[in-house]
Amino acid sequence: MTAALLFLAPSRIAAEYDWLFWILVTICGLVALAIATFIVFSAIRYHRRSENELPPQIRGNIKLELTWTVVPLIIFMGMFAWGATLYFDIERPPGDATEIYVVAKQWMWKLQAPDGRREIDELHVPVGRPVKLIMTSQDVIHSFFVPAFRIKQDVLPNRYTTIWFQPDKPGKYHLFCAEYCGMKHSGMIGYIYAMEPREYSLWLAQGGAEGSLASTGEKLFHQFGCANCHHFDGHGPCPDLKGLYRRQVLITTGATVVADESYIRESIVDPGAKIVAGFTNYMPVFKDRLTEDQLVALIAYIKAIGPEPGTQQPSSAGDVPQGYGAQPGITGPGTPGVSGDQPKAH
Amino acid sequence: MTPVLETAVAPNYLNETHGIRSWLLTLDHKRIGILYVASITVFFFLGGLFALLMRLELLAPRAWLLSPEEYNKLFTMHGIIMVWFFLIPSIPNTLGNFFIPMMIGANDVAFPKLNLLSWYVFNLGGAITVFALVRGGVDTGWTFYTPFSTTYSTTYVTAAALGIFIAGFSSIMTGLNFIATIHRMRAPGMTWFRLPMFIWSHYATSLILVLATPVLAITLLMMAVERIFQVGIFDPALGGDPVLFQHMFWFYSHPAVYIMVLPGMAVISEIVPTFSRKPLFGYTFVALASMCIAVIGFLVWGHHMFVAGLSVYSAMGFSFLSYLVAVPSAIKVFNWSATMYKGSISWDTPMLYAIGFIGLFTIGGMTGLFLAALGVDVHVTDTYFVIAHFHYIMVGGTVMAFLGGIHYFWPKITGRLYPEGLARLSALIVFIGFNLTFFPQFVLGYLGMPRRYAVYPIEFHMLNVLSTAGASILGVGYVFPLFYLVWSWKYGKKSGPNPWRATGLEWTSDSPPPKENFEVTPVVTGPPYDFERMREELGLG
Amino acid sequence: MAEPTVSKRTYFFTFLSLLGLTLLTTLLGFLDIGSLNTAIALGLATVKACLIAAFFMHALHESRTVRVVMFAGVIWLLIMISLTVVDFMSRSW
Amino acid sequence: MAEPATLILREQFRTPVQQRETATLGMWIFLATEVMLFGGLFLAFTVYRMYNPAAFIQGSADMNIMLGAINTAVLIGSSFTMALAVHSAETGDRKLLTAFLTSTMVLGAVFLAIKFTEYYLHYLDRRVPGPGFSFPGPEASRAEMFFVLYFIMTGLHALHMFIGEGILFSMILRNRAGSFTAEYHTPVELAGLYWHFVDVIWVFLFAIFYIEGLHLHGK
Repeated sequence: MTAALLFLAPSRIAAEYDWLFWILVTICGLVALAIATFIVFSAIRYHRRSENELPPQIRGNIKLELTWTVVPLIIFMGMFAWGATLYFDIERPPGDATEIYVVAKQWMWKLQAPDGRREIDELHVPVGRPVKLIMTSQDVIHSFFVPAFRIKQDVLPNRYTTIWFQPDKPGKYHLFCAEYCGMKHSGMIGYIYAMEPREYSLWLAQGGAEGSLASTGEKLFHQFGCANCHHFDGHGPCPDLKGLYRRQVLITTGATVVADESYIRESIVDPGAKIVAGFTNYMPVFKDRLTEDQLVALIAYIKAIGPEPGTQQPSSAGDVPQGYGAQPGITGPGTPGVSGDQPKAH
Repeated sequence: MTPVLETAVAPNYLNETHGIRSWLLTLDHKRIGILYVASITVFFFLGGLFALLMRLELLAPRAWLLSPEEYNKLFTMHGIIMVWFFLIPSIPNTLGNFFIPMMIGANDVAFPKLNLLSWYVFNLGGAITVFALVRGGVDTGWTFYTPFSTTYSTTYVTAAALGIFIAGFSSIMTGLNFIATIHRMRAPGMTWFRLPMFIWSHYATSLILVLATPVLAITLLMMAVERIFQVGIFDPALGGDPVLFQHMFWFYSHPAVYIMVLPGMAVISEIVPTFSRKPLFGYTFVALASMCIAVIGFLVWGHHMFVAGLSVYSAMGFSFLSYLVAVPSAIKVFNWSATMYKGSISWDTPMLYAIGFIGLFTIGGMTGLFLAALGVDVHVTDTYFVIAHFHYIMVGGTVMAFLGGIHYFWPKITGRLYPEGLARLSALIVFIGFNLTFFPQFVLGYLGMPRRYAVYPIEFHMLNVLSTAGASILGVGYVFPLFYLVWSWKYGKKSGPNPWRATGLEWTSDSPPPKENFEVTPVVTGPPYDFERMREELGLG
Repeated sequence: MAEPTVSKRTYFFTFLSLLGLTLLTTLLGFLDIGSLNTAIALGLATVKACLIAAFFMHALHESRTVRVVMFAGVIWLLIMISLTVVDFMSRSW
Repeated sequence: MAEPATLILREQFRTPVQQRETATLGMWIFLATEVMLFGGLFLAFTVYRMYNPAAFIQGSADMNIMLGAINTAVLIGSSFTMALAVHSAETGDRKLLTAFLTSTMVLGAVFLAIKFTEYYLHYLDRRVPGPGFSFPGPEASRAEMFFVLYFIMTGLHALHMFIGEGILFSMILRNRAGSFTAEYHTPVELAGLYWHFVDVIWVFLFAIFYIEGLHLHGK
């Protein structure tokens, strides 16, 4: 494990990361070594030989000062640019990534695939495909950290943050919580299993069925009466949700917001926060009536409502074409699906 | 009148008045400095004890000595006590208090009563924090991140925050006092560019103290209000934003890093010239570098939040500014090194600590470059890499500088010399123990061991054992000076006013100095670090 | 020190201006002019603060050092607010 | 008249001018720290105001502008009398000094009385954040943040007013004991600086809490 981590980067990002990291180690190591050598050399070479010594009184040298101001600055700017480029790569998921919804709570990770598969503290993914994690927390701040892929992202309550990775080598990789979250913080550990596609389909076949995330969401959409107002013909009293995801929405204050996961979530739990221009808010507040898991399902459903009702929304679920909505949902071996969750006492 | 008789009866700040009252009610900046030494020594060993217990627990991957709850409380209390009750006051309130007035030729700070009040307020804050500890401890981490601290933790968060809040006022008083002192109390002829570097660095430190500490105070106050009344400020369940808390917290706590390290740089900038017998190389650049650190240091707090949900563009800005603040630190390192070049270098203990400081601070600073690079930070932040990084700055930097400074100024403070051989030995032990403790942690962090883990996967075991072994050596290295310094206060060799042949005004006064510091107000006519004046004294005239 | 720093007359006019500005702030507040409301309220508050500082607090007669301290306080406040707000504004970009 | 006995030159200073300038500088540095202390709250206000503009404007419309405006006038008046107090100190007129300090204290007390009346009215309207909080309209849940910040910020300001009253009282006592002369009255000046600063903070609190929602009145 240790050796694998150091020398065998299991993803493209990790390989690029290691390049930058070890170049930084080399540059900084050489400079540190040079400084240390210079100091030790001076300390020995110019060691005081008699109490009466008075060395030449040199007070400075402008050229030297400018050199060691400007040269580090240039090197630093290079580091900054390279680091920022890598960061953009880490932060911006490719459009065709499989979306996994992550709900963190003290002290476990709940991960759900679009086809409804639920896992706890474990995630099985096929190699060679990008995976995007859409994460939220039910309680305090957590942080999703997979050292092998060199990714980390804090998971916040009341908001969605995202991170992505694409395993290129099969293996079992540690998943840690990296933001201190209370008593069993160090127990909030899991594994990412990256599998060859063939093994992955075998593994998929073992699990039991459960509806897809979007179909669960659809049930909730009717169960909570959302469909009574949100019509898909554009004539209802409330905004039409067709093709809403990723669209620019004009709100009453005159500003526009992008209808991403966080906006949809906010509009469900606290409908009055950003009202679509031209509408009056009649919607009840769902703040304490939906669990994070139910919210995730609803959002998956709303995202799945394409421009025409009933069609699948292509961009968000792009990488599971054959299975989306139709294929029976599957639970990973040995991980019972969780439905709902325990109420959290404050 | 024989010299012996003169030194035996010369009235000084220590023997002029006697008794507990004369100490507890003193307005003399030198005595207040010593009161602070006593306080922070207690807190240092308390915080160190917590660290030792943590290292012991981490000797095995599973919980064998402490439960996870106990471990969580230990790292929290270690952080709180070391940051606010040792590092921040460590050098400014002890050596700074003692020597700022002496170095600028004043006979006290601008506001002596405020100075004494600051010590009492500091101890009150410390007492409340220790009370929180005795009653059951705190488990939020020293960063008090919401909503864990406001809603979920069931420990003594409010009491600990109150202790820190109160200690913050002590910081503000000290910073205010130093700024007023440095502006208004300088001796005739002591212009800004004749000030020793010690003063410049402390001036920069004080700026940060007064401008950053109030923000910590209000942040903790808001957190406490939220916790006590359960109204929403930062908790998202109540309509708040926890990232706002992090912004406010790091607006203070990042500059606070410079509060801790700038005074260390102050001490090193005195020791290196004295023991190289050469003026500080590039004086103006080092002075301006201190000011740049103080100002730019306020613009970089976001680099603690690169994975915390900060916007990508904001992160880019903070990363860029973080690289800018690295430049002045680099300038300082280069100038200290250049000062040694072609000097007449003695290997006395303070110089050994200074050399150690430069080396360790360089490593600490350079690993900071890793953390400032956005993409690199993602993997190593919140891991042991960060722990190692800031311990190289705080322990390898500030604590080394503090020990170096205590040894350097010991003859002036007490009039006695410490035992040189023993001191060199313990400097060596500290250096070895330190590196053995913290270098493996860089590797641990790169391998992905998250911080604040009470138990950890087995693959991290070997490096943790190494680190714990180092910690036990480090502990010994810290206990040594405590004993021999106390011993030498009474039994050490008499030092005379200027045992190191240093140049500052403080060395022109007796050791220990008289209560009013100088018999007559000194008049300054030349630049600092003027070793030429010594030519005659050295018999080279 | 026989000569007072600021004359009674100046104090009185400052006082009147402050009262006038308060009245103006309040009256303008009743107009519905969108986000200009906030801008005007804060702008007039800044003018009032400057008047108080300049005349009541003798800022105009203070040394350069003191003026630097004043500006430092304000500038640092602006740094804190602006850099934080930039994060919140650019999150949805 | 000058009485040399009352001009105390503390031992760390070389000249009275140095002593006075140092004290003034110290006070201004303290005020800069106060700017940052309130600054944290202004930052929180800015961020949440940005998040929930409608709720904050409606919250502001809920304020009693009459009491707020009167209170602002009262506080400006107290600053005026405070400035006159410093003036009397500079001219060495002890009687006037006591008179002006007293009127400043009275105006300060009037301000606090009005402020606490407002708090009481908020309490009757159930605007105190917590379980009993209520606010008409759909913005209720977000308006609570407005009131949380309102109570913390005006509360911290009121605390500063109480401290200011204490300082003024001690100034009156010291003046009656004859401590101040035309040559030495630094404490009065410093108390004045503090008092004016608290006034400046209020000017901004007035703008952000009372003015923003005024245009909703009568709608």
